[in-house]
Amino acid sequence: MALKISYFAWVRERMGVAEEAVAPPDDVATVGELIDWLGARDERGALAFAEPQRIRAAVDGQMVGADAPLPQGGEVALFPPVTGG
Amino acid sequence: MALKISYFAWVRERMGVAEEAVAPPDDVATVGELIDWLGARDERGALAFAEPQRIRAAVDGQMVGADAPLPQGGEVALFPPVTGG
Amino acid sequence: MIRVSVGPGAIDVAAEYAAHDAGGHGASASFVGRVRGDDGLSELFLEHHPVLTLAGLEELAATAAARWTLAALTLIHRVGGMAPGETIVLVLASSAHRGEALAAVEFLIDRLKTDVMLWKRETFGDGRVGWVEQRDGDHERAERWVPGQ
Amino acid sequence: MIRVSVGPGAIDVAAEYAAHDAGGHGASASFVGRVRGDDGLSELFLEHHPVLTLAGLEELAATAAARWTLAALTLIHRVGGMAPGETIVLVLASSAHRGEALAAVEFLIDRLKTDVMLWKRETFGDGRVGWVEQRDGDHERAERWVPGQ
Repeated sequence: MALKISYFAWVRERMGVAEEAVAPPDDVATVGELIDWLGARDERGALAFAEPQRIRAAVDGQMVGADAPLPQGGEVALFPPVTGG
Repeated sequence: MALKISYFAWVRERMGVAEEAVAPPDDVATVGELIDWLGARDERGALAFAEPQRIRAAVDGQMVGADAPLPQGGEVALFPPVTGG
Repeated sequence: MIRVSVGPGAIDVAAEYAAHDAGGHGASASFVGRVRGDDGLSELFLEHHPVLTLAGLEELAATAAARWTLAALTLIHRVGGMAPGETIVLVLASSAHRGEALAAVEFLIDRLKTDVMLWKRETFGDGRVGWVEQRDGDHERAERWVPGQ
Repeated sequence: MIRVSVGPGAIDVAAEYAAHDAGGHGASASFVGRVRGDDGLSELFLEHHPVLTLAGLEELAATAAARWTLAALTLIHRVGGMAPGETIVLVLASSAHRGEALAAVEFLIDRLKTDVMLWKRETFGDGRVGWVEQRDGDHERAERWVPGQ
């Protein structure tokens, strides 16, 4: 599956990039599974996703939960809880 | 007794002047008595002071009641209740 | 800094705001009141007492400054004749914290509406002129209508 | 008129106020929030999501406009790097009646402080840099301190 992922705040800093294109294996079907896969993929992922319960997600501009399906060819945003204005 | 009186709002309009110097007789000793004397003095006074209980007063820049003594050579301001900002 | 002013000149909201902005305070809250053209009103005239009106405004400002922690407070009331849309009053409070600034502004505008030493005369397009009566609750009633002058 | 904006440009409070002033509405209430230089803070960086942050602000503005009778509402949030004293946020509401304008401003600034989709990073004069953690009540805590970059 081809996806574009964008990262924000300290997730972005730890991942070292603001966005990237990824192609996770077919058994990665939900947002939660994507986060787990990124956390296991490399060192920066392990740092950014060490506490998956602290990560929030949006798919194509809508906030979603961990069990949301990944969008075919769409965009996933991953970020920490917001800290207000 | 020599006094300077200033009038405000509709009291001023009915009196036809913003201020005047007056010399009431010696038995006019309080603000309330001054108001009564002005109300009896002429037609414009009768119009302005027809309802003395609606008149407020300040002596030398301080709000006072009807029984306040008149200030020798001082200033008395007479006006309706304020209507706020 | 406490600045209190009453006079016939137009209120320059931008200049007053710029003075607070220069302070860099964490929060500024403000209120601007303008003449409303309700019922065909063509002019609002505010009469004031040269000593008592300013003293009353200064006392209100001092009360707010004692009650809330304010870095700067500006209270300006215009008097004289004004057309609909013109600014009558500006309240501007700055503080390190938003709650203090907002509460001070709300307190001041509420007290200004009832306590300040001013008399209002309304002139309407059809020639009616009248002095506004003292408020009964939140309701203004015109005292009586006299011919225009 | 509802105007909502989010971006890195400096907020021109005077220009926004002038737009409301031109409307001649009876009352305008406003709130300006600025960066506080507490504890030697040298920069506040606000990160936003290009879609979600604006959508969240627009939803807040629509909620306020539905709840209070407003003639005009302006909500501007700055993002990116800011120095102490610079304006982060402007809320400006106009209405025929002061109560509506004041209540809308208070509602909006309270909700902005918690709900809006922004992440804050603080940099201090001594080189510490940290992302602010989600608020616990009204208390902000820095998540953790990492070396400056």
